[in-house]
Amino acid sequence: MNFTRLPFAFFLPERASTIAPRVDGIFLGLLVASAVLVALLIALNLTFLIRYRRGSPAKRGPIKISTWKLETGWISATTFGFLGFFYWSSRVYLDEERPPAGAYEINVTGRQWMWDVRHPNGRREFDTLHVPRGRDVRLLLSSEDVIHSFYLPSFRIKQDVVPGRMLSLWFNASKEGTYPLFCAEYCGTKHSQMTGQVVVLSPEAYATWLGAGTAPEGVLVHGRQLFIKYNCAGCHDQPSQIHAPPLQNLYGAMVPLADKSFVRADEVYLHDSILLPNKQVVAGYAPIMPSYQGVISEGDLLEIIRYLKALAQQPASTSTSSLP
Amino acid sequence: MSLLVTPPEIETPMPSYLESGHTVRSWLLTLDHKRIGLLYMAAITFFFTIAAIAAALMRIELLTPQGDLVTSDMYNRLFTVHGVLMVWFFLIPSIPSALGNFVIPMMIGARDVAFPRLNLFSWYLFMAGGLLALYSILGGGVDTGWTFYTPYSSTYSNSHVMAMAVGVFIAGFSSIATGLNFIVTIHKLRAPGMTWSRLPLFLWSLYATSLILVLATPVLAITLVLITLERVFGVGIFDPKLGGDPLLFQHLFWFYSHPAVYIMILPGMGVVSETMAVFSRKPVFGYRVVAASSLAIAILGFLVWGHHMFVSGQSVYAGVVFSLLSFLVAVPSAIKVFSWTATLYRGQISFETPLIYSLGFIGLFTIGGLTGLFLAALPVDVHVHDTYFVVAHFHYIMVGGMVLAYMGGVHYWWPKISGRLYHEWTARIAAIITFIGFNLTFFPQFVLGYLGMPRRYHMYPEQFQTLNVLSTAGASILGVGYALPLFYLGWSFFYGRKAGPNPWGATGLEWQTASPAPEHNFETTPVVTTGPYAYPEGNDMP
Amino acid sequence: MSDILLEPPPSPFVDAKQHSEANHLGMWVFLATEILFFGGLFSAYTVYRWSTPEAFAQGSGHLEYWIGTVNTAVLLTSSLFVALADLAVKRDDRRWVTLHLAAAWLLGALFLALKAYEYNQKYLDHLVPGPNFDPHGGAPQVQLFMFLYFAMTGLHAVHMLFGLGALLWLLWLNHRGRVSSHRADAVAVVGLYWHFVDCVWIFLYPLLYLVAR
Amino acid sequence: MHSAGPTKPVLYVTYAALMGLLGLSAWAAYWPIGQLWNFAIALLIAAIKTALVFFIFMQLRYQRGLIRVFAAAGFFWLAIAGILTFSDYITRGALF
Repeated sequence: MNFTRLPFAFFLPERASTIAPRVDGIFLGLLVASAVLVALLIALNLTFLIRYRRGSPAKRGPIKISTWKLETGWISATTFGFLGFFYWSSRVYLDEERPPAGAYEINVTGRQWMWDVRHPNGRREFDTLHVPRGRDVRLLLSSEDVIHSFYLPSFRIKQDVVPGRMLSLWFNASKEGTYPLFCAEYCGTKHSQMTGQVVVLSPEAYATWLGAGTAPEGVLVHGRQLFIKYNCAGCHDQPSQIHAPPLQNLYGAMVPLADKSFVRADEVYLHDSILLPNKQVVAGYAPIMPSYQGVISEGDLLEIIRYLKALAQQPASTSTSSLP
Repeated sequence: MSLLVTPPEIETPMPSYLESGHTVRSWLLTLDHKRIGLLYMAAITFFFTIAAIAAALMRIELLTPQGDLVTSDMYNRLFTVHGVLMVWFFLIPSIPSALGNFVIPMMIGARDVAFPRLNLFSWYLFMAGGLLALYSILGGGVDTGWTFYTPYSSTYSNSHVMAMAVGVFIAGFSSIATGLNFIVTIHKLRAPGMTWSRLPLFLWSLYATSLILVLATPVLAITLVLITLERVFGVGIFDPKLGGDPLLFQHLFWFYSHPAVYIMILPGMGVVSETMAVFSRKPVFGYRVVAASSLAIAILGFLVWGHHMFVSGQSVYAGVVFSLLSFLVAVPSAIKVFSWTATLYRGQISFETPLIYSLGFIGLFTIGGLTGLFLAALPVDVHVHDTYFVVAHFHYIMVGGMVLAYMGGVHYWWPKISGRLYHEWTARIAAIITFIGFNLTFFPQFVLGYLGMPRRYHMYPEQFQTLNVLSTAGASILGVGYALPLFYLGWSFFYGRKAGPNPWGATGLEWQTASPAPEHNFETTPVVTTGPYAYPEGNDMP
Repeated sequence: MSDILLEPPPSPFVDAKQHSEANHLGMWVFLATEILFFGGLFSAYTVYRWSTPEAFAQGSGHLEYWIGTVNTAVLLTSSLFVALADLAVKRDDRRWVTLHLAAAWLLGALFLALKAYEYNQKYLDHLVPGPNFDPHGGAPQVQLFMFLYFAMTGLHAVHMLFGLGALLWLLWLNHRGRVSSHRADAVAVVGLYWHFVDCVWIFLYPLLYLVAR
Repeated sequence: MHSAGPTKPVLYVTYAALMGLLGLSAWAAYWPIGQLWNFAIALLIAAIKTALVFFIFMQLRYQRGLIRVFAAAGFFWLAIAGILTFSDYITRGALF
């Protein structure tokens, strides 16, 4: 369905993601239902108001219809109507919230009052987000100060960016072009200037734009420096005096936790575990790691996570301790 | 309702509450619920004016996409002042504390509320809170928005958050005291024969409101205490640096603030029920269901706060549950709208000003309620959350609903308050101007919101300008609609035609006593023998 | 003219029974409010204890077990005295009303004294949240626990202060002979409040002191 | 309405029970049965103690329905706040 072709659809912004038409569908469905209901109410009210104005000759007297039947009638009609819309909208929402496997991941950090974007190869940009068309893209959102909200109206998606946590947002851009980006959660003085744009490129154009970026070796070298600077190496390099889990092939693996559950070691897990290590403790290890909350900057944190990712993609022969 | 009022045996009638003392002291130290009601009315009119001026400045600023009239900091302070004052110092006390105080005891046939001293004390608490809020505004303002989201409010904002939080905290205790007083009054002070099934619907709605006041406000109070402590000590439980969760603040805040929305609409529904019955000379259709729906709203209203947090990082499953509950809470509201419409059927309708306000309420509340369904629908909310769509939605409920109902209530009980009538046609025209101005102001904001304009934006992209200009134009008309009653009601207070005890031919107990009401409401305790709205049926006019 | 300074205000009640019922209902409604006032803190406690149990165990270890236990006993005993005072009022036994209320007051004061001693200990140990906080080798969320500890017990202590004030007022009323079996509401209603504050502590004790012994 | 109420012996027995429960609670905290069970037992004892205070000291046992409803309302609404808030925390991240 292409609603923007319709002449009355001036109130619909551009649709540039695969989810947007489905959201608009619910919106229009609700709009039609509401319009019918409002029209009905206006018609009834106007009829009654005119017909039963004081002194009019219209017939009065007790109402014949059973009050009880009327009441039950409209209570059940509205309830079932509402439940229908609930079912429809929740289906779309769950699809919108469940990130597809193998999505292309980009880090976005919000700070007063700018968006800091890091592409997987290390390319950085501010207040602009370049993405390839037709590919599942997952944004990993974090904040350095207050709550922001990453809002792409043309994609119909939005996610608050909360300090201390990594949250994610995924989309599949369907149309090339430049679309607005807003901060939607009030974040202080220049909240209204924390805007930018998202540029959807063809996959080839995106690859060109992305360029070489930082080579994986660069990531390893820089990441290793940070790994030492923040004393991660002291415990996590193997062998170590302190009993700490090895991080060599951690990224992407399933990690057994002390409470006997499992969690996938994705970016969110690494991010939150560095900030709050005691929340999800690996089975067989004591909760002795100090929290890096407030100690490490969001930027360095993301660099270390990239380092851990790069480690997992290394050939198995090189060991952590032998790295430069 | 027909009454067995014993014919007055006393020769000299009781003086009216307005004549029982003319000194300032006789007002400021009064224990009479009617005078306290008027004290509230004066206070909320004052706060409303300040908040409305803030809104006017914002609307003028938004005429152009650039931030040219005020600075961003100033703009942020303006919307905070507007929100805080309108919510806590106008809407929440409007119908309950001002009109409710005035009419509740009269409607149940009592001399006063159960705890008159507490009643006066809660007005002083309200004023203390209000003055503290004013102090924080004049001392430099607050730039957090009325929602005080952490960690911005607790750590990053360099404004007078503490004074404002304490002001709202104090005003909260005024709300609690008022709610407590109303609950006890309605339970214990009903006149003989005034059973629950004979209780006017306005009282049912105020009873439900009072339950929310008593059960929700304390959670806001403790949350504000926590914010204040966090600012004092520099650390706090919402601080992500300690592993605290900013979303916990949102949970606690909305546990109060969503039910608070029903504090701001239930009393309005009560006024509409009263006026629909009186001006169509019929009982409200489905009295029991309408009464029960007030209680249902009060209870269900506590279960839906999570829909303010759909994009906050709250769990997806919690989001789905809160969405379901939010759809369901709309059912009792829909019941009321249908019942009011059915009340008109076969009525004897006369178009007095209160009815015009009520009809306006029904229209605007319906739109506000229906757009609430859009916001309950998860993916649509994800898109329009924190945009002008939400702003338009809650203004349709709070201004289109509550302010119109408040104005309707003021007009309806004006003869009882002042003993006089206002100029009917001027009042009707003011009501219609308000209705038109309101729609012009806020309807464009629905469109703005779906197009993606975020709220709390000082500057905005140019493509949004046309709709913003429309909205500002509407606001100027709305301003006229608000200002007119100040003049003609003020005039009528001193020079209006005498109203007599029951100018509308209404059945409520409050209309069975003199206008303005006597000091102790009734010469003798009334006895109730029939249900409310016992108007004669058929074509004969009383 | 009903003016707050001119005693007494015209009663809105038809008789003493209605008045008494209203007083009791009013206090119970107020207590419902109080439950939710503390409830915000209890909710926060639940969430954080669930997410960082070991920090709560460490934090609880910093609290004085014996003070918590003794203070619970002190409050329970003071509640008994308030309940006995209520009985004495109904017997019109003014002397015992005074003695019971005074005992309850002294126990309340003892509670606060022990509380103050413990606060001071925490201050000396750098366990008060803020720039001087020292987690003693524990997780940073120990500070969250201590914040909750001070917020919850502090709020409770404020309620105790109001309660002590109310007991003094009752003692004064009784001294002036304005408490009797016909005017028993003041003691009964203040008693409700006192018992309620006691109940809050009954929960604070295991939640704060007994996390991991 | 308030002529009925607990007698002196009832108060003393209640008090003895409360002190006994306090002792049990203080002792049970040291049982080596795991933190969860310690917590459950401590809360259960606190709930019993509160019930005793509410029903005897605060005379809820001798009151009519209305007062009981309001006494229960506070706890009921507290449960709403606690359960719905908590439901968010325990289901977070489960989708991924």
